[in-house]
Amino acid sequence: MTDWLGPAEWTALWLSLKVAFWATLCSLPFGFAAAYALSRGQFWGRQALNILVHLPLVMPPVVTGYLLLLGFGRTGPLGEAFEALFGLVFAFRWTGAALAAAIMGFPLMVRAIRLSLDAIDPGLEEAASTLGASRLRVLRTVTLPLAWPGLLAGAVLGFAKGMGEFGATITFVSNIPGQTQTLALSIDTLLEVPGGEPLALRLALVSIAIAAVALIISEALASRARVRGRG
Amino acid sequence: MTDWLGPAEWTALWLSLKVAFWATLCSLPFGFAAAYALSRGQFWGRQALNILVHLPLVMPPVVTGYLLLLGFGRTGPLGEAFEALFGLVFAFRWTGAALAAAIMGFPLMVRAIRLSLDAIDPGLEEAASTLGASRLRVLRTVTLPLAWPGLLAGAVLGFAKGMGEFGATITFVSNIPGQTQTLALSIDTLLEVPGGEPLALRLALVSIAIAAVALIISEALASRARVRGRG
Amino acid sequence: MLQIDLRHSFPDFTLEAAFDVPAGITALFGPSGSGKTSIVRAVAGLLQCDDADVRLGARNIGRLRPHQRKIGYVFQDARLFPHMTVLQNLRYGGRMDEDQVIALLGLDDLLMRRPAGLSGGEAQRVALGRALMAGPDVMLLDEPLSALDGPRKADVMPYLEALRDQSAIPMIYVSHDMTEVARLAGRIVVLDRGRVVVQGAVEDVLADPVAVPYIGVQDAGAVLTGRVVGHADDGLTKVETGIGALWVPGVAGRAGGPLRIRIPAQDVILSRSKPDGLSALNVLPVTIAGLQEGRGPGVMVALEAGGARLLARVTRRSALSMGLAVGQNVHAILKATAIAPQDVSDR
Amino acid sequence: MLQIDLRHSFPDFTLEAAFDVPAGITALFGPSGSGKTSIVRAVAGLLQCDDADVRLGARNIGRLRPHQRKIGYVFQDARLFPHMTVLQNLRYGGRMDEDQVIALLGLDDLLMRRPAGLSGGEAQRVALGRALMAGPDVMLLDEPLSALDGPRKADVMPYLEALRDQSAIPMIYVSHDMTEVARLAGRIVVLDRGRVVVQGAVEDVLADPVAVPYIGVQDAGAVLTGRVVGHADDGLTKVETGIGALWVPGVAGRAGGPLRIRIPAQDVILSRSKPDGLSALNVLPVTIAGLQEGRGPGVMVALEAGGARLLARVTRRSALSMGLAVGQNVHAILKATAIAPQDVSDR
Amino acid sequence: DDVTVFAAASLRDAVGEVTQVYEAETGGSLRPVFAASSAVARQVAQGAPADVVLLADAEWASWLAANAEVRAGRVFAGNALVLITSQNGVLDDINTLPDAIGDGVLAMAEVTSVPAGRYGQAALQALGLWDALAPRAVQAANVRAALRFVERGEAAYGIGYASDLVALPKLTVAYAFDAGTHPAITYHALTLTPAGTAFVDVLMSENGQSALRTWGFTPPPDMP
Ligand SMILES: Nc1ncnc2c1ncn2[C@@H]1O[C@H](COP(=O)(O)OP(=O)(O)OP(=O)(O)O)[C@@H](O)[C@H]1O
Ligand SMILES: Nc1ncnc2c1ncn2[C@@H]1O[C@H](COP(=O)(O)OP(=O)(O)OP(=O)(O)O)[C@@H](O)[C@H]1O
Ligand code: MOO
Ligand SMILES: [Mg+2]
Ligand SMILES: [Mg+2]
Repeated sequence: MTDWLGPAEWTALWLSLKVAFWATLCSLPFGFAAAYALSRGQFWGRQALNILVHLPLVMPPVVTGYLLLLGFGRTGPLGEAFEALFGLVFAFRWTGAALAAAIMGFPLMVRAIRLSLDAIDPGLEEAASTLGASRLRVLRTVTLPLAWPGLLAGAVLGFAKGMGEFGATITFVSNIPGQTQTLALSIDTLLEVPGGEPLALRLALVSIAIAAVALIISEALASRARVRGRG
Repeated sequence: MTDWLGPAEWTALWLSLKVAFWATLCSLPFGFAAAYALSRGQFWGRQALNILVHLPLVMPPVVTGYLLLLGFGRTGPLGEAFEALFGLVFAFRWTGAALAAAIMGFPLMVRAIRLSLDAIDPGLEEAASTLGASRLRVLRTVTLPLAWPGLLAGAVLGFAKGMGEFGATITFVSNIPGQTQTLALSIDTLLEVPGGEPLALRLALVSIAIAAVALIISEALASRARVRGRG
Repeated sequence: MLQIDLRHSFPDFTLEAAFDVPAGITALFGPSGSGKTSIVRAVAGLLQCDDADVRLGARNIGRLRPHQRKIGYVFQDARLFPHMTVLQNLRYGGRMDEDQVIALLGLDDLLMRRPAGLSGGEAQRVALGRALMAGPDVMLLDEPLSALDGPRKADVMPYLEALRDQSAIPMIYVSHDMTEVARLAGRIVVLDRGRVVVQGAVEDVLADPVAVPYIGVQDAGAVLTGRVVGHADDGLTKVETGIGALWVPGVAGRAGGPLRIRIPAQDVILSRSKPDGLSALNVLPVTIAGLQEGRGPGVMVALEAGGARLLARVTRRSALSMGLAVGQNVHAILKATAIAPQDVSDR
Repeated sequence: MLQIDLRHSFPDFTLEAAFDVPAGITALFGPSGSGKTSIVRAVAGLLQCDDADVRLGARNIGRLRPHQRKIGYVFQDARLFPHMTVLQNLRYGGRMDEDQVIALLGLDDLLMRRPAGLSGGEAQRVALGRALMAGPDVMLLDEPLSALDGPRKADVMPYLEALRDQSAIPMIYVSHDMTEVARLAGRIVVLDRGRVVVQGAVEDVLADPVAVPYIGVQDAGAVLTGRVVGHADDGLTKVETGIGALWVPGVAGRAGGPLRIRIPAQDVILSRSKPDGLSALNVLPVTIAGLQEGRGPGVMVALEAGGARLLARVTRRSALSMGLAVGQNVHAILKATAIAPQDVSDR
Repeated sequence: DDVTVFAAASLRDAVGEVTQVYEAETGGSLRPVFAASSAVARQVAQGAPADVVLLADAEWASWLAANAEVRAGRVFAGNALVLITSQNGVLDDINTLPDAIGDGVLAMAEVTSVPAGRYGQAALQALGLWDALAPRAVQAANVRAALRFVERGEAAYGIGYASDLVALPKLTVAYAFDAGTHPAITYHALTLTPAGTAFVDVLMSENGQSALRTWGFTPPPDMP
């Protein structure tokens, strides 16, 4: 197995996992918030938010990457703000790859969570509020756990997208080995050079195996939740 | 407005709409079938289907495009079969762009439909069967209409992805003006030349406007369905 | 005629029941968890039994798919299709006797409404109509009224009676409510822990002191069949029953028509001598056919006259002080107003 | 003391109701669609009224958010949180008197179960416990028993009585079932089309022939309060009421303890002379205080003795033949066994 | 102390070999980063941590020179433009190309954005063949993708670099375009830091240039 992939590929694999994991984890709260606002909110600008959330899906990934570069690059306004406030740099770091993956997976995640939220019986939220739970507590203790199937589906989609994201990532943070060169980027560059296909397909198989494991785990969690919910 | 975009861009816009529309329309039945099998089926290989459906999300788009080329190219086995059986050629045609868009949007569509299917009360399907409806009729008259929110969400995601798809499309059917050069490909090409940014962003705005219209229509349809369902 | 013979094991429950359902309504009665719904689901094909023999006339439908069984099933929750109008729901299974069913169930004003806008009683009537319009060979009704409160229940009941009187197919009616059972059913099958413990004609089972433990002291009471003699001006109807003539609160039946009256055991007062100057209109001479002590302070007294039976529940103290004994002649006193309209039905 | 004054317009319904709810249970009674649920939702803050003045002691809670109102709400459907165990559900709003509530409602064996595995009656008891453990200042119960069938209803009822007897907060109890109302409530507010039409103590309203049209002929009947004199060996209990001593089927109350008995009007027989040799144990001399004819074949007779009131429903024919008139002395006959246990409660 | 080289993806194999040379000669270590020329140029302009940038395109080279603090720039290699085929053998007369393609297609890189596509279009225009071939041209995202169409038999002919054939033994040259028919094919090294200078020195050295030759590149026009 160690022979099967070179050290650079092992590094890329590890990096992909890290990027997809953090992208999923960090975007889940925002994904939930956006889905909640879209499902429950009646505020003006709901449509605007809806459109904003879907943008990364509609635009070619390179455009998203380009806009990320303009906004979150070292000299971009948001990039400077994050560096000044949190000491967090995205440009040409794995954090930037995670940001790109998170943004690209965001519409998928929000849709999935929203379908679950729309299916929750509002009567349960009413019941919680009569029991003295503030809106925030209702959200945390009733809405959130009941949206679990959607959160799980959203996380799987986000993670899978994180494993596969290429266009926005390479445009935003380039293809730096050990730093931003994820499996998807390795695969893609291999396909750009003559004779790179065999290794590229081997790496693709590795991605698929990882995604398969994630899917199987998520299905098991979801069916356990269903069984528990029933009795 | 006619000055704002050149004739090549108008062509690309029209082509994008055609590609995204047909990709969505033709993949919906398959998306529903896959979602139904995943939601209801207990067959062996359910996990395998699940993984297969998610593949286009996990792999870099170029890999998907490459595999499409291998399978559906003029000399690929599926490409030859389709040409022989239906006279349908994908290689270097807009039909191939639509195929690529459909495949890339498939996982998004299936997830959305499946969440809706999982939420349907099986009691209604039982009731229909006691009324003499065969499994197929139950599917058509009860399951399908009740999965409407998911179908709508799936269609929107598929359409949006169709508008934005780049990597698999260019790898499979390349960039032929008037034939396979969608908005996303035009935008990408423009970003590859120094100074192409202004026109690229103008085209991106057009994509966004179209997606916004699609979103607003789908939200209106969904909320009408909800109101009807309530009374 | 529907012949049922089922055997099925759940992890901690075993169903083993065989009984026949002739044309008309057969009630399935029994405590919660005794297997009523399981039987009905098995007959409909929704529960795959380990061993199921379900014969409808000459056909064995026990292995068919649900949609091939021609069975009308009314669920406890109406299960209307939310995306269709009432009319579309009604027509889903077929358009058999469409106009009659709509008239029978009083659905005219609802046809264009959506299920979400219906009250519980309306929804249940639509579900009934939907099952009927499919033209089933058997009807299965699983607590069709139990989600409705009193007034709404009273709305639906006449439709069920009309249905029973106008169709000639076997129907199984699951209920916890003896008033419903006595009013609607001709036969009753009592279940306990997955097995049939008593079955027979409603008149026989309900008047049988032996069946009382399964049916419950409060629900015990004979069912009398009779014939309308005539209606008086003051709103009372005279009914000739096996046990004697009774005055009951006015009912719709035409003179000569059949009628059933349930007389709850606890509403019957016994008197040794013929009482006088009472507000109770019905005083019947009867003979004591049996006495059965229960666990509580009551004694169940089986009464007989003209071949018909009546049950009375009296306190043990009264039984002692009156010296009640089998063979004794006494008078049974029944208030006309205590015979609730829902305990009288015109068949 | 809870003081309610609400005004709200729906597209085709207007609510305009003001009434007070003292400590103890106040029943909200009225036909379907009369606004009961709307009132309860408004008090809980779930319905934003056009104009809502809800005072709880000195606090005006009418403009607070629902979670700030300290209100316990038991919904018709239990609305348990499906992702929590019973214990987690119970503790959701607080842990006030945890052990007592669990014991009171008999929840010990359920604590680790999930709501999906509970029967309807169990679920409703958990919902009740959950509301109680939040330590509310007011309880709102919206048809808490109507989804349950008879036997399951009987399971939950004693818990509600115990609750009423052991806490001193105002409670609103919505129900269509007069048996429940008479057994549980001290006061009753009758609604019709969004307005209060009758209100008062349950004893007064139910014994008032004027209220009969709103309550329904079948549900009419006086509520007597009395005191347990003692229990006899044969399972009967002697109760001293304003109208005289009554024998009722054995109840749990200790000697000297208070008791309420509902006597449905249709279960009372009148006799001009004192009857003899009857199986009915309770024969009470009473005076006719009023006569009211209804639309059907019945006449409602108000009876009085020792300052207490009773209602009897007799046929018009009997009223004529007996020559019933106001001021006349007659005997009221009540069967001990006809007094259903659910109509007797120890308070 | 790593030296970071941002390079066009088409240089991957060659730069890999130069890296070995560099590490052997200087003892330092080198980190190559490959992406499309456009992405490389933009990222470096946005502050990507590059010591040297290797671009396959004169236009992006001059754009970057104008948009970043470039210390020095020079051409380090050239290439030859060729017509490539997998089965059709040598084409004696380039004017028969339209007939040879027939109703098949000619695979190229994108003619507006990818240098190889631009050179190919210029060469065909110079030969007077572009108008006839434009409708048959399919434009891939890069040279490698164009040649994949040829490899798979999807396209009868493709236009690419001589260097591409080194790793693709199944493909053969059908015709070599004259260098005069298109702008000079030049590869540009832009130095951003002193550390980068050392790499460019190695790149221009005898060993560096021979590594580039191994992978099919020609010496820069100003070198013999
Ligand atoms: N799918 C199942 N899996 C396991 N046990 C089951 C299943 N369905 C029913 N049972 C068991 O079978 C028994 C009978 O259930 P059933 O629903 O038939 O009762 P019932 O008589 O209809 O009760 P109720 O009056 O409460 O409706 C119950 O003890 C239940 O636990
Ligand atoms: N959200 C609403 N929008 C419009 N009308 C409403 C709304 N909620 C209640 N109503 C109307 O208010 C009236 C009273 O309804 P409510 O639910 O309070 O009745 P109820 O007395 O609780 O009836 P039930 O006994 O059937 O529960 C009904 O006519 C109903 O149509
Ligand atoms: O075409 Mo994509 O969707 O690069 O990631
Ligand atoms: Mg059942
Ligand atoms: Mg209500």
